[in-house]
Amino acid sequence: MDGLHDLGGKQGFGRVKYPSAPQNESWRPLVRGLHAFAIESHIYNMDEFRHAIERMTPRHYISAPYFERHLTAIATLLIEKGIATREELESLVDGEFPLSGPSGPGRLPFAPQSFAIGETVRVKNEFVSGHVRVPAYIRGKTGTIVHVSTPTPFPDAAGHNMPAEIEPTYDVRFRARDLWPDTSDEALNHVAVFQSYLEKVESA
Amino acid sequence: MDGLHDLGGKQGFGRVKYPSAPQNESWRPLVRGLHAFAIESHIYNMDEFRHAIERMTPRHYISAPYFERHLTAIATLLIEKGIATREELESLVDGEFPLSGPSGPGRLPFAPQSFAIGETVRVKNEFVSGHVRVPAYIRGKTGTIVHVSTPTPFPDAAGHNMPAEIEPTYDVRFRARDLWPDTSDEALNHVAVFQSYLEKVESA
Amino acid sequence: MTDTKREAPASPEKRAAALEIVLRRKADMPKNFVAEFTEHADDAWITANGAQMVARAWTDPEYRARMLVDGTAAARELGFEFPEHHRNLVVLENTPTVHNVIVCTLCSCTAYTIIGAAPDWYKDLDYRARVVRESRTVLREMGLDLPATTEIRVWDTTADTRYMVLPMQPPATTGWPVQKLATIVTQDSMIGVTRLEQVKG
Amino acid sequence: MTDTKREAPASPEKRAAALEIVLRRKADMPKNFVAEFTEHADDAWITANGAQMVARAWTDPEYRARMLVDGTAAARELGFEFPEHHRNLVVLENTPTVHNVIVCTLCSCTAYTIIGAAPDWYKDLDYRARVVRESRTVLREMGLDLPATTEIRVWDTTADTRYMVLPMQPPATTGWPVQKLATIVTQDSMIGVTRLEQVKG
Repeated sequence: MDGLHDLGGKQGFGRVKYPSAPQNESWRPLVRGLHAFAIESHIYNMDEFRHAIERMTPRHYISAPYFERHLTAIATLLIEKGIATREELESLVDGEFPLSGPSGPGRLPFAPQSFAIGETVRVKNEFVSGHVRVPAYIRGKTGTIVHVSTPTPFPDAAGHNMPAEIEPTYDVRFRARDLWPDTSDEALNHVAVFQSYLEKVESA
Repeated sequence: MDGLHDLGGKQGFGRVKYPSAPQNESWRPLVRGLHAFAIESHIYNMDEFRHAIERMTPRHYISAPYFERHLTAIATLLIEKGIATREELESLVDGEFPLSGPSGPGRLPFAPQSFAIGETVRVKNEFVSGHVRVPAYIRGKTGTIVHVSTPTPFPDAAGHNMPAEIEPTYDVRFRARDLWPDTSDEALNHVAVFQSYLEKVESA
Repeated sequence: MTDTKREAPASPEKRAAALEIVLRRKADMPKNFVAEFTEHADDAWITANGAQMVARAWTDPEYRARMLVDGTAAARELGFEFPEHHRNLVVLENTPTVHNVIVCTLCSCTAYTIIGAAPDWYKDLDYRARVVRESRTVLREMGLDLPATTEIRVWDTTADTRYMVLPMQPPATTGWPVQKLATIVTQDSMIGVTRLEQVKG
Repeated sequence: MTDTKREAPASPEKRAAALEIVLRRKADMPKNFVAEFTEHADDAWITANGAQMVARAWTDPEYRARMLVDGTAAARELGFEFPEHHRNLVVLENTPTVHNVIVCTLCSCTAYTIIGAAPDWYKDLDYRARVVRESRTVLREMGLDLPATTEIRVWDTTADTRYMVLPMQPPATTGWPVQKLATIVTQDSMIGVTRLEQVKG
């Protein structure tokens, strides 16, 4: 989905708070542990979890600390999976329990293709309302494959609990100046891209 | 700038709060009046004002009510124009006075071109760090001119208090399905586009 | 800087008051400026202006034709103000099969001198984000369920052109005098999130 | 729904506690699960793991070569865990003229079993938004002022491949034993926001 979580290249942000200030969120280990249990018990998978975070209302997403985003996603998925109800959670906290918004449709992987290291590829100009792992800054852009990974489940399906065939992901190299002409620092930008997101570039 | 203010087509938002609830922001008329005075006195122009709003920190922009965005821009510009200092404002409110972030560079208009009603045009694939009035959802897209307006000052220059030649703006018609393939309602989308943002499309 | 900066800023009231002090002290803002501006805006920049233009267009085919060619001139012809930075008023004609709806995705521009100050929902981030991409869905959620055959035209106010919708006249009001017709024209209908056909005579 | 919903939600502590109750009651989460998981994570998934890999690579050219071909196998060779959904570990070699830096723009993925839990700044929206587009500027702001001749390679963790940077060995540490070398390898150097050349012997 074209959500506000898709932050790469967005402007108006400020200095990184580095080094990080000491934190006093005593509930962090609990949230991390609950999430680990839910994954281990196959209550949801990592793609469903990431998508549930992306579906948070924009204001909540932008303002919540990292582990509050996690607990919001856990709560949302527990409700969507029928393990809890919203009323139950609100009653347990005796107050408001903000949740993520509804999900768009998932989709299955595309027919297998094959790309080789060194090959020039294009990221499809796709707009996907469900879970997707193409950052907007490479949509429609052309790059070069520099690494091929072990196949992994297609997130656009896995994020919606649909049958997710495994497929390779490719580390694709772009030039910053092609992604943001005249308005970036010079760099080689690498993005890990699932096979279904790529298309062949006709050789001239 | 590619800021979070550029919201057209972003997903994850919810139902419009319609009809609007009664508001109790008693300070609205004051903010509106102060802004009107600043414009009338040429302390800043409308493009500088819009850009100052866009430069708010993302979390502040997303969470602040509309007229708080206005007052933040007024305060930022009064400081940038040398009329007030940050310390003065903080002292007057006896507390924190959030301001907008720094500005990127402005730019001058391009050499005049000419487009006619009915002509197919392309929105340049430009990335502009300063003020710009091209919503990201039409960047690089092709549409048809349906109306030509009276010339107005080029906002990328005016927003930075640079000499802003006037130039026509065009109402350009796009198809929603070309802007967001497969993931939009069917519609004709019209956007008012300054001449400098457009380029000719070679006829086949 | 977005995650941990959690100190509460001064209230908007206090911040607005501070700006007023600065503008008076340093920019010679007259004591009555805000009060007089507010009075003028509240008196002069009202929905009734656009409503009069619409009612006139319904009853005067020549005015309607002029309005569709040059909305700015049509507004001035009825004596309505147009600020310097609203260079153009473009009037968008609804028909039985065409529906126009206005938005400003980048901020919240409107032809406020003609249709009145923008309502809060128009400035809502949800409206700005969604109506361009999900026009039919958003209109339906807001109570306007358009037939599948209606062509939707969305207008994004990204330059100094200002738009207003010319709604269709409700059949039940045929023959009404212009001043009575003006009373049924709502701001929402001139933005394009409602139609007026159901208005009863 | 973004502008006016201003009621304060329950505290994160309370919300987390409620989720714990639900998972115990309805999903049979064992009483000690969280405590045991936390202990395991804090003991096993630590920066020292990656540091040992780096130190070994500095002192063992064959291990270094294996690591650059298959980081996952190189991690397992030293006995470090790799969770199921981290399918690949790719090790990125810094050189005198190449600098690698890692980010996850869409969320905040890291090879946490190898380099330890991600620091807060890595999860910062500012880091996620900016380091891909303004890499040199952001690194300089964070204290790493790279020469203009250094090629910057940014890696966005958008799939199940996890990255770690293999920093260059500081000249002053030549000849050190591997366990002593491991003590100077920081998490930040394996993410790529610092280099270690200035480390003193």
